[in-house]
Amino acid sequence: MAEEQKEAKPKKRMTATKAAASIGPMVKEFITGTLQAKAEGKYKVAYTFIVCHHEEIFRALDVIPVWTENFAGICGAKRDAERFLQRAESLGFSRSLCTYALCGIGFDQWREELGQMPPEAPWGGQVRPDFMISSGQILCDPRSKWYQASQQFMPDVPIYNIDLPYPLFQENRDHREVLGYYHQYIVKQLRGLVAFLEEQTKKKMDYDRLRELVNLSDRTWNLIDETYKLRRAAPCPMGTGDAMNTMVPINFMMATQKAYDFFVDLKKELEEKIARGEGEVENEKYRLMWGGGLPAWYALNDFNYFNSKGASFPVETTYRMVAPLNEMDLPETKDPIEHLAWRWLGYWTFWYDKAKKRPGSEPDVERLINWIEEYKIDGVVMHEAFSCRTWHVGLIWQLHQLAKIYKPIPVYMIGKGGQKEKVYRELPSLILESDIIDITSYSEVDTRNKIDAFVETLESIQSNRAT
Amino acid sequence: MVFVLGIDIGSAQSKGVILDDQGSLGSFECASGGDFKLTAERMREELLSRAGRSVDDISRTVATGYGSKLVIFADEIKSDIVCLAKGVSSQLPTARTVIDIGDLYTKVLRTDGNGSVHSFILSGKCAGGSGRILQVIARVLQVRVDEIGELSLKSKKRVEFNTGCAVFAETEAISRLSQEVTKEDLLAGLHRALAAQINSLAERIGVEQEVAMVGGGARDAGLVQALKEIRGHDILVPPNPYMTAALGAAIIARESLTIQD
Amino acid sequence: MTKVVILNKGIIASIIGPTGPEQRRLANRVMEEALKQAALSIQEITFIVATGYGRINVPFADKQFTEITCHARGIVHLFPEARTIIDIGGQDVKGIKIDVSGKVIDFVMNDKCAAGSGRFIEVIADTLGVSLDTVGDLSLQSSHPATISNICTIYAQQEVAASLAEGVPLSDLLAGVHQSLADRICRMVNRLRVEQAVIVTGGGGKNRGLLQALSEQLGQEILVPEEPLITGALGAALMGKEIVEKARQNNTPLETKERILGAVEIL
Amino acid sequence: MGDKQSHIFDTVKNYYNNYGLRAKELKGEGKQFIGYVCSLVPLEIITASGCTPFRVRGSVHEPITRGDTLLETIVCPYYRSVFDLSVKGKYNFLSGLVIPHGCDSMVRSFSAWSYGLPFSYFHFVNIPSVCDESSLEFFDAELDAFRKSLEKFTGKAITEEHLRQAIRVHNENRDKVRALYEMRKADPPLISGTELTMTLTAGSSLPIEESNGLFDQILTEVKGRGKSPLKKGPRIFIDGACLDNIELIKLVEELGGNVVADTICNGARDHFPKTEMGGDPISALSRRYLGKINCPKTYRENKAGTFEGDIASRFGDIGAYTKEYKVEGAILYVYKYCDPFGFEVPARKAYYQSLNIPLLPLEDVYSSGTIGQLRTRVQAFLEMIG
Repeated sequence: MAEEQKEAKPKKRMTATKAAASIGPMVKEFITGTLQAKAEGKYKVAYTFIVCHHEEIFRALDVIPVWTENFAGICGAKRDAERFLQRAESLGFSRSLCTYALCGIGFDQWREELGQMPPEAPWGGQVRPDFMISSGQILCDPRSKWYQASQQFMPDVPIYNIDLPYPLFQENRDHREVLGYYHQYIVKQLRGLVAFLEEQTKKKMDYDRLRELVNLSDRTWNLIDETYKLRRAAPCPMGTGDAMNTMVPINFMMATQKAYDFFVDLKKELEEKIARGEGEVENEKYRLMWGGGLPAWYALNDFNYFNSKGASFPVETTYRMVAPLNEMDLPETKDPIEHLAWRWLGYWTFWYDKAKKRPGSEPDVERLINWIEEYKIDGVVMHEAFSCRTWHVGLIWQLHQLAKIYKPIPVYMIGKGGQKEKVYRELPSLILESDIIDITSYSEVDTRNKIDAFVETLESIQSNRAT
Repeated sequence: MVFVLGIDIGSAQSKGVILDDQGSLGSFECASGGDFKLTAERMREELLSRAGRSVDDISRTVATGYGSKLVIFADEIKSDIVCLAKGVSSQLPTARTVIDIGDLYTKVLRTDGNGSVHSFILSGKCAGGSGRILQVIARVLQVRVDEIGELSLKSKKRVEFNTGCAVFAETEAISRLSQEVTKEDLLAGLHRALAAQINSLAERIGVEQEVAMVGGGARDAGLVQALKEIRGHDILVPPNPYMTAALGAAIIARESLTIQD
Repeated sequence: MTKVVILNKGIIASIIGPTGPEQRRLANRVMEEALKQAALSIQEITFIVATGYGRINVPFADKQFTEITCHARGIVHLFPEARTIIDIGGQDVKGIKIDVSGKVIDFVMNDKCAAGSGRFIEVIADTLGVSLDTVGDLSLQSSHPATISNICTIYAQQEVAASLAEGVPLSDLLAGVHQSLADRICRMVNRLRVEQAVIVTGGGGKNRGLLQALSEQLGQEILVPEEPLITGALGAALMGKEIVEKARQNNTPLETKERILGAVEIL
Repeated sequence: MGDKQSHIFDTVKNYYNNYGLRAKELKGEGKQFIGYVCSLVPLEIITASGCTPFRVRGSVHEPITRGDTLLETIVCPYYRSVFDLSVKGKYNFLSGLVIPHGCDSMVRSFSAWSYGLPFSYFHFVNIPSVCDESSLEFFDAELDAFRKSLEKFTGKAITEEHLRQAIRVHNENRDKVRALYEMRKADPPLISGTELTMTLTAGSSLPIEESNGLFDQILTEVKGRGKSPLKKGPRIFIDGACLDNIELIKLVEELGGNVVADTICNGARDHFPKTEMGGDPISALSRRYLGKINCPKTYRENKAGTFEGDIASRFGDIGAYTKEYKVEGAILYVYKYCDPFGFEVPARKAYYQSLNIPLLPLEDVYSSGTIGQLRTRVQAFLEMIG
């Protein structure tokens, strides 16, 4: 494997907000921090996954999380994932598997083989962990398998695999019937995590500190929710392209003052933009929703391309990992662990009751419908990343279901008799196909052609509007 | 009287239509060749001579297709999705789903009678499910592309055929022939497999009736029949189905003039 | 291509002929030529082994072996030090791992996609109007290999034609094509943990441009047999010879087909 | 196989080719069939409810068309095929469907199934991803919820006695499967891999008592053979997920290998582990399905602290089977886009190497169209180990 060619560097993406522009350096600082922590040896570093909503436990025990999905995303964004993916393939992993995991495993194996970071490792590289926290959530098989596979190359690094299920939406059942034993189980799993971390760090959990951190992240949750809801304004002050950056404090920095402060600043910036009538797009013609899927990290510029056609993205279902806590109806408890478990369940079941009320709906579809209304959406864009089933299976079904139960656009069209008649049209949608970080799956020409055709579609619907 | 041009430079074939207020004055089709700029020039000349007009008579030209960016004299470039919808709506206003089988890509779109597109999908990263495979097979069987439809319809026992890769379809066909499979049965198998692949693509955006088939692939009666069988209902094919995108481009050119007026 | 090797103590005939839609009849014809070269009649041949993609279509073969076994056998005969074999044919690319005793211990093959096979270069060479014999040397003249971004052969063909029209030099395009194919091949054979000596055989062994790209990407020196096209047929002949010798040793009868080389009707 | 096909294997073939034949007949007599996918659905609870569990199958011969309307093509081709046949109405005789948390695709597609198919009963069984005491407790509760949902559907209570009785007959079924596998130990085996897989597949479409009866008849038939109908050849082991079409096994046997053992879902993985009798039946079931079914979906902690020790404990059952059945070569057959198995391929390879058993890893797409490609690989592999 002498030839580890890098792809050409992408053009820098233009952000609509100052806040989003500040994320790059923040991530870099974060990664440098993990390398430094490891070198100093004062704190333990742990591989782990985002959206498990228990980072407070790490922070209370001064464990430094290394978000391995994030590192793979960085390799992708820098168009430098291919050499790690190829390495994983050489080890016998199929390219059809989660490419985040393949990139991480390829990188780790290389680092372990060399006894040092691979040459020109992005942003200094991914540090060797002291231990790994897998997460067998209800979703994401690769999360359960990734670290187990990595252990082949670092068998001395222990794993704690925490199971965090939630009850799946079932039309014929009230999920509250089963929440009790789900909660009990999650509490036990979280306590197991605490015990594992205590053993690894040789520290005792300070529950007062944990309670404070949980309180801090609860406040941050609500603040994020308020901030993001500002994007309902027309023109929309911040789009999904920026949100793919501002997901960093949400997912990597929860339970830190820095994350809270970040959203204080962002909220202020958005309020100011709204007051000035300033939008993500200068002349906002179409408001689109990023309705599903992780982005192609090497092609975030496509958001600028949408913007250049007058399309803004006021809302996305991806990485918006909060829901207003006061609307979740969480049982009161003084025990922070119990609270974390309730918050986890509350988050995942947030749309269940609403979905029950609308025949044919289900939580993800319900969220689409609600946000289409709240954010005045003209079209839905989704991304189908071939290597990730976790977030990309079920999307076309959601669109299908959406079309069945939601037909809000009245347009004139020619019926069988050749007469013009008023009908209700489903929301137009676009599915982009490529991958999160495997750039060989992506064609800029094809993607832009699709975007062109989609925008022409939006245009023709607008001109045929019945009202 | 206004005159407009619609020019569709495809990866294999280029198509053009010249319209006036009343309708088509003529159309032309030729191989795209390697130099799309030159092909576009030639296309314009041919169309003008067919209509007995000169360059100055043309009020507007819309280009579409794979090589549309190289039609330097075009006033506007439109995606073939929109042109297809427009073209089909003018010929078959009841069509709600359009399947275009081109040389490199297969495209499916949903439309209304006005030529508005409501959703669309393109085939993936590989030419396996496109019209190219038909040409490849025609060469192996030493028949003309326009003969394979009729041949296929004569089959009594189609074979199971795998259409993974358009290049390897050739070798697969060769090996099938050596297993004493007839041309007819082989073609029927190919059409069935290709139709299944195309149908599967179409199903991903949901198929609403009626269904129209256009593009070079719609000239193949065997493929149309195979798709009918898989879908279990009739499929509309407009006259000169390969001209649809060019026609749509010309209509768009004419419409944008009316709006400007 | 259809190849025939006739073996006695050494090679007494070796012929390469084209493979077309009518494989069986051609197998006949190439066989006839080889017999002529060896001055033998078909009745005098003790045992016939067929291999390759069309192995089941050779009606007069006494036994069939896959090309993996045969290539390995042929290569080990020529290069006893071989540990990794990369066979680059028009249909398939195979990586074969050999142990010290010359036994196959592992192998990989490409999927049914032309992007990782010799066909990729054939199609592109055809598009560029260059003969297959010259693509290797032409590409070695390039100092700035072009990037071929499409994986699908048909799309790459289109991409190459467009680049050529834009004035990208032929040699750069060919170098890019070789790098693209070498990349696909490396990805596959790296699964075997490539070890020295590495032998490239099959049609790809004749292409110097591809060999250089492969050697660079693998970071390994590459050896090529003098006549890379016949190693499979040679291996098949060697396998046949072994069967004959074994039968003689054990005094068991040889199971053979009727020695008829009549033309076969193809529908 | 001899020239004379016995009557009982004709029956098996008929059930295999006309999958669901018996279910359609029995439906007419008022029997309710509940479909399931994956080995992780506790069949005993369905049987105890008075319904009959029915394993929903795919077909490698049928191109996937309708299913793509509702399910992405990045799902493993096996599951896509199962879904496609279902939405085409092939299993419309079922009264309900149970999907477990076997993989992401099962979770993410549950809504598509439950809204897209005309059954009156749907249920999702959550399966923990880890196996410790608290997971077993949780799983007890989850299985109890499953029991209650079935009670609601049938309107009849499922008592402990019903459950015990169901456990008994399902265990009997597993004993019979073991006895059939015993017939493979002879060299050449008395029953071919093709026959056995067909038999087990047919069995998964029948009420458990009928399945027991069928297996008994097959056993009698095979025992009566005395001499094997097969030729000696390399003894092959099949590793992988669900292989409910016999094409691969048939191919191996056509090319001269004998398939003698496996760890596939519709083989040993599903049929070997038994449920403990006595004690709380729900708890016994949760221990069988979570603890004893060795599926890559369930994470098991590396207690050895070494890679070699870890794979020895994770894949120990494979080692035991390969010894017991005197295996000479193994085929690891994995579907494209299968994350649970896919991430284990290097570790499994390493394990076979530690056993000194040559391995042929295959990644496939669940279509008869790839048989040609598989043929060369399998033949070369047999030549390699032969």
